[in-house]
Amino acid sequence: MGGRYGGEHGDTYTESQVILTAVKIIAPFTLTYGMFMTLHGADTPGGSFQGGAIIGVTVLMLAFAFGIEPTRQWLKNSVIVSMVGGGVAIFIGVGLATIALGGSFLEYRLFFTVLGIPDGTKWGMEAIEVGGIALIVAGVVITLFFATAAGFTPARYRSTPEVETADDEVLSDD
Amino acid sequence: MIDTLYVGAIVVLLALGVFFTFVSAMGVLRLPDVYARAHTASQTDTLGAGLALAAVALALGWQQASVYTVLLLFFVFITNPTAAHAIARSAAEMGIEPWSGADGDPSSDGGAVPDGGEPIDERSSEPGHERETTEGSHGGDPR
Amino acid sequence: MATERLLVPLSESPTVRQTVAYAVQSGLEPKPETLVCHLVVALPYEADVPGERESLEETKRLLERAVSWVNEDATGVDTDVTCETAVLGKDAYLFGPKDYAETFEAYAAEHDIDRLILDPEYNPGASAPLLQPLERELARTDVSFVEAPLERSVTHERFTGVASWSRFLSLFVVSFGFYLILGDPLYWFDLVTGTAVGLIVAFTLSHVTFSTAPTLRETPGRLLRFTLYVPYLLGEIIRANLQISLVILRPSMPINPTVTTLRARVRSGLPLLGLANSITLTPGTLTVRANDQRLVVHTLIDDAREDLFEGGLERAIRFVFHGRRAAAIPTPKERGDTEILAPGYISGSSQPSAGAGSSNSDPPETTTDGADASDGGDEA
Amino acid sequence: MIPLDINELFLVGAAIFVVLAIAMFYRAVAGPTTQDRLLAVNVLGTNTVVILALLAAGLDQPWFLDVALIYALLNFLMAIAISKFTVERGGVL
Repeated sequence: MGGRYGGEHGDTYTESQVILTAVKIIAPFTLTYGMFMTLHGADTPGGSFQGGAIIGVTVLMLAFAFGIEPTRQWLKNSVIVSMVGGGVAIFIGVGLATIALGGSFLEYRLFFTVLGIPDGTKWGMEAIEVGGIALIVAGVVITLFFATAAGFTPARYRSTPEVETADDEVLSDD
Repeated sequence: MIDTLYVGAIVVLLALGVFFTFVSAMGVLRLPDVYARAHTASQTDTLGAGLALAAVALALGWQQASVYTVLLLFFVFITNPTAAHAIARSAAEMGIEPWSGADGDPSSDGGAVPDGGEPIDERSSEPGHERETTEGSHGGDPR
Repeated sequence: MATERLLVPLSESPTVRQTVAYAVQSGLEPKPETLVCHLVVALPYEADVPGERESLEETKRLLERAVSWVNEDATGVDTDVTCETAVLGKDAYLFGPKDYAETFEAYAAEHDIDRLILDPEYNPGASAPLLQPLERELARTDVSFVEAPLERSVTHERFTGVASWSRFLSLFVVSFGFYLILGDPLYWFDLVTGTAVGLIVAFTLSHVTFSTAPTLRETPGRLLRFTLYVPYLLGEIIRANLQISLVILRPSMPINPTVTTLRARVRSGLPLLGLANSITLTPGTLTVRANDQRLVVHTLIDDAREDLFEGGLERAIRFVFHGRRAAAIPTPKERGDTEILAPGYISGSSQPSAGAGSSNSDPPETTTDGADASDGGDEA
Repeated sequence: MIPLDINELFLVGAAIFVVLAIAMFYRAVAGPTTQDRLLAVNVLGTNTVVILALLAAGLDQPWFLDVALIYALLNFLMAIAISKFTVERGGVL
């Protein structure tokens, strides 16, 4: 398992401590900011699309600094799948709820008029923003990234069968 | 009086920001190699951006938006040098030699840097690495 | 059925207990007459920071605990189990994974070790992930090593550990505070969601952000000193910026780029980030590599190089993290921790197979030796 | 004292920053190494962040700052991602 930089000359290639530490420090702030933007997507022009993107980017940043494989282990596949799945479920759930209340798809107004929830429109939109969009965007960004990265994983990092097939496809091309 | 001072401070900050960004641009255009350019790119530019952002924060006054500006300022101050370090490090890992000033015209583009594309080619056609990858992939291949 | 000798490097990791248990269990498997567990702790190069004695005390405590674990696991077994403990790296400087691997190899050769049991979460104080590179380096030596096959799920137990509560709480406070700064602290919605967000952030990132847990005794002082440091840094930045602006705007552009190394006496992790980024932020000096305490710095003009060798920033960083007492050290120049590298250094060290650099592999070698020697003299 | 409109001032500042940012394109195109281009794009990104902030003040649209923050984050991510990728040629990535 000799590393690529492992000659007799130098040390094995290690992650730069500066980048690693900077990412460690920034990560909590960006994650908080992403969630803030998501939660305030309904009443500020930020929108939860950006919020979800920031959450996804935070994970990407960790992946760049710590290496893809450790991050993949840290963030289980099931977590990402449930993020996207949950997002879609919330989106559809809110939509169907308004239909159940006798309106059309995503007619938030009904939360106020029928159920009497104050600011129903706002909360409906909030739910869509948080669940529907941010979770999906974040999940998709992370999934796409890991899927792309898996295509370039060299042989020594192979762990799962899916990765292996993707690997072979890429390498047999050249 | 206070108003004049206030506007004056903003003008000075903004002017200094523009000045340092100008220096940074000049540096990136004039300096001989990637390491030297990284100096102005990361630092002078950071200061220029910082001063301009400070002017914005001052102009916005005490409100939510200026909090964002200050955050932006902090963020730029942490990330810019880190990014410059990452770039310089990657240049070093690729084996790009710093311009040593021994020969060549400092204002020319290349300096003593060997042809830019060369290290990449060398790396990818490096026999040991290539073999390792291909062997690994075919070894695990059932065919 | 002779003696089985195991080498177990220990560190304060969440899996250290399981690793010891596995070592004893696997050592007993071939049914040797005697099993000797060599429990060693390799200390990273911590410079002469004030906390060094405490870390040595901690090391001793860890070893004592490990010995008691071994005795615990070995009760009711026919085999004669003994323990040997050692602290490695006190007389050497352990920087990267290569140094650790070599230290272990030397120890193994000296004590006729059969196998090395590696903790999957092995992390001896350094903040960079060490395991993968360490495994790669060990594979290059003669030592046969096994990574203790433990369930990685133990990572989840970290959150419940006593030591982690301070990380969890402090990250929660940071995240919650940041959220309230962004939002409106008086609006109930922000308070509720802020709590939720803070919990999520603290839960997911608390073991990522803090490599060492913050303590009430040290952290406030550091924050306070950091606020003192910022104006100083700003002053340095502006002063150096003016210098460099004059150089760049002059038509002749009298620059003199050199690559230097600086063996900084700060801990790895956050202090190193602080120093490296401060060096980079000060125009005229740019950190090219900062893998360990040995920084490779590219300097643009002579004045900037002199400033770097005077070590003002390093002293300030030591002041921030360890207080005023630690700041009073000789400048890097006086210590002999600086070196101006000959051209050809970069390709010579980083790309051994590039051909062009192979003839130049000498300068870094001599550099390291020279710095090491003077360093040792300084310590003694 | 001439009545000075601060908003105008910021717009003028933004304009100058745009001109300086355009100068970066020369380096981004001319190279000669990947890192040079990356550096130029990074500076361009920082300038864009400042321009956005100046426009936020000049046009009185505070939400531009949100965009600027995200831009700064992505700029940083781009710098470390590409510099890592060029070093490892897809090795760890």
